Amino acid sequence: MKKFISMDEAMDMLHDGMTVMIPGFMGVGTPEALVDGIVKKGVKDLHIICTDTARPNIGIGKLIVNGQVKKLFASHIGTNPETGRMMNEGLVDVTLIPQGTLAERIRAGGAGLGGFLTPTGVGTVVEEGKQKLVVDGKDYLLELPLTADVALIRGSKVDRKGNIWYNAATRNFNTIMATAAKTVIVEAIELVEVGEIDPNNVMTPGIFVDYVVKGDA
Amino acid sequence: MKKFISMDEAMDMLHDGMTVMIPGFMGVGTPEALVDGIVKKGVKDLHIICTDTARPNIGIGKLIVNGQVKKLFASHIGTNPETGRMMNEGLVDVTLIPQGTLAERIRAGGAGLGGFLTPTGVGTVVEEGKQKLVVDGKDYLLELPLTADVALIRGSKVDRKGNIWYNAATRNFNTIMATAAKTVIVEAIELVEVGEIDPNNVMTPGIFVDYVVKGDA
Amino acid sequence: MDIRERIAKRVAKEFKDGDIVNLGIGLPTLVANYIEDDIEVIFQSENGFVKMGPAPSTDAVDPDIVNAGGLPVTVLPGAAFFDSAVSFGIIRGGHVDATVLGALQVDEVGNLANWMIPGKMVPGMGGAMDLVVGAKKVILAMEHTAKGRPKILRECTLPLTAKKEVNLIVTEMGVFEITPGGMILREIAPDATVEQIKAVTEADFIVADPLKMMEE
Amino acid sequence: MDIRERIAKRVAKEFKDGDIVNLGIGLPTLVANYIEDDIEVIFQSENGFVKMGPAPSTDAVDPDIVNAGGLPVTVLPGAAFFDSAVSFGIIRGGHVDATVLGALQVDEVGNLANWMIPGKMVPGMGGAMDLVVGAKKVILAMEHTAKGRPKILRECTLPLTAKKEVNLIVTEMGVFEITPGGMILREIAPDATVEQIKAVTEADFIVADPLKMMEE
Repeated sequence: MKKFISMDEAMDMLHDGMTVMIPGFMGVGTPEALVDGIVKKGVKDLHIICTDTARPNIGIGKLIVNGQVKKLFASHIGTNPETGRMMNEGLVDVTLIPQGTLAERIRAGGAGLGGFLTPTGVGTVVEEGKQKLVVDGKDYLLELPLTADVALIRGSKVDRKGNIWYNAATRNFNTIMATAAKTVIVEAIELVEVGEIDPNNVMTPGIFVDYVVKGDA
Repeated sequence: MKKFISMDEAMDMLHDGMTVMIPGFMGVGTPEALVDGIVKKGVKDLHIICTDTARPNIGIGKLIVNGQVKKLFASHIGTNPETGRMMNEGLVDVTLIPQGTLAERIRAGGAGLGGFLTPTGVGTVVEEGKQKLVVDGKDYLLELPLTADVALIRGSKVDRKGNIWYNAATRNFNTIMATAAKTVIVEAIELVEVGEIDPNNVMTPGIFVDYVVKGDA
Repeated sequence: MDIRERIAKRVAKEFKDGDIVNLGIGLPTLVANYIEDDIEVIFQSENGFVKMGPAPSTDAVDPDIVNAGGLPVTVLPGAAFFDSAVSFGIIRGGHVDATVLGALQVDEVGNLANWMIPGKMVPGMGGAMDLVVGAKKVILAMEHTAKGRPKILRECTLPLTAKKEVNLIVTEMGVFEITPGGMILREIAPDATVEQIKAVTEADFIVADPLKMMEE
Repeated sequence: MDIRERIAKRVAKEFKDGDIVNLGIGLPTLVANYIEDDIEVIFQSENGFVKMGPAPSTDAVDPDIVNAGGLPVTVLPGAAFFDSAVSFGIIRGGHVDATVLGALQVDEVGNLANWMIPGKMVPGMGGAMDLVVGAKKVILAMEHTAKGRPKILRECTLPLTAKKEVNLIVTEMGVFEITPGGMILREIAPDATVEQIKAVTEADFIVADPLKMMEE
């Protein structure tokens, strides 16, 4: 039922103009093999939701450098000078979002919430165009959910039912992105048998995962 | 630094009129020893936030039967006839909250959110007195965060730094309640050394926990 | 076959391989017994896990694993446990393919009342409001009448659980689909007639043509 | 001791046993080197863990563990990993006792600008906006001027990171506290005079009496 597919089959699901969520913090926790697959396939005009664009030769940075990204939603682009250059030249449309707000917007998208109130960004440019609400005398911004066509996930251990366990700091945006996209493809660093991950310690239940691809260990 | 305390010391922190969060689903995941401690101490007029009142002789049900609860926030009281009887006689003021909304309100309280928009309860009595917002043409209720003076938590395994691991279905409201109270006291079913819980599998980081009490295995 | 079994058996035919399903307590719980062998249906228990299995033998009860009714259950290989915030994120976020619930009343536009009778019974909504709003398909598994009185009404009179969320009603007399164009009787039980159904149904409904025989 | 070490060392004295602290990249990172031995300070890394330890030796680098600057670090016994939603729940929820950050500009009411210079540098705010709003105490660890020009202003001119959230400013010349009654110079470096500080500080400030000597 849970489908193990080849990299080519995974790439068949990606098309020009799609909105794609890709986790990772400076490349840590990013599914590099899937990103390489996108570079190789050459799909264009992608809308990418991620927390940062890593470096030109790492993670999501490779998609930027290769000119495949039309719109970018991220919290930080400073470590990849190419992103800033392409933004300034009008080649990439960048929306900057505070990291905690980005995480929460993705979670809201996956959890069926219509939005949430956060104090982050009040009194800054982040509040532009947003509804402001006062609760108990305190100002909050109404932030709306984010969803995607596809989420590309990286699991340290993945079983045949799609259950995922993440090691150390690789977890970051993986868990929430796996809940917020129509199609979820996980790159398994290590494939394990069902039961090898204690059901208590499963971090992304297999019900969220549509396809599994074997990545490089 | 993380304090192991006796049951008496834990009970010294509970006072009449306090708002207390207690996890558990029909008693599963409820810290029974701490509840018994409250019954023994006899504090009164408590405001209790929980998902259900279990049965008269189980979990939170014992506090109801013993007349210690003034206000109750819960999603379900049907399994404990005493709660309904005392509500009808005006002895307990009951606010019923959909279970998912209750969980999310507690999470919002612990995560610094000013509230969230949920479709649950639209068109029902749950919307009474609440602000209604339309996002993308869909109606949502604005639900506000919940916090407490004290949260009483039940950890299946707890280490000396307060890191907690929960077994099976005992997790329910424990994780979120541990984030949403000024003082967090955990009842350890099993005390373990630091490191016995893999840092990856810690479900409540010790930074949320103020005190640890040894419970009955 | 008794009435409850007939209803449960018919509901079980609604699922396809890989569906994630949440069963309410009471009659809906029976549905798990009638899933076809050649498909895998994943049961979610809203108190915090997926891949719920059958009840254990009395000597194998694990007090840490109960279903949403508080009764001992087991988990199957590939299960995963989570907390209540994640569990209701799954439910409200549309990750549950179908929920099967009982009803006190349901009406012809799909309004559902199943959580309280003012002045009589106020158990609380538990997870029902989230389930009915969040699940992709809401199926009612219920006896057609309560003590002979219609439960399928023109308009619910009891406090609602949710508005216009019900998709399918399965009773011992037939199967109704709620559509934007009205309520349609799709299937009829072998021992019922349309006239009999009309006599115990307050709501207006369209009779499908052809009207299928309800499978047993 | 160089300027940066002096600042870091002074900031380190702000913490007490059990404090949970988030250090920004650059100068703030140095603060970890000066924590007193008799207290335990728990460092949070906003990419997903608590109990961050020092950098590993080059042959012990674990590519799965980096700090918020993307550099290899270690974790100490009692550490816990979590996802970004939980991490920023910790931050925004007030569970971080203090955050230490750099600044491009800060003003006398505690407004902070440290994330962009329009037309020049737009790296993005990363987690800074959440940290400044969420942490119980916001400490700036910064050189007093930028190429001789004041950074402590009457009013920030760059886009803000957050409004009125800064509590303490530590520079190589002294320590300022932001209070509802105004900015107060609490401590002065042994090699500075109040006149020298006034000359390179645009903001108005009150001089505490007594004015303490900044500890080294």
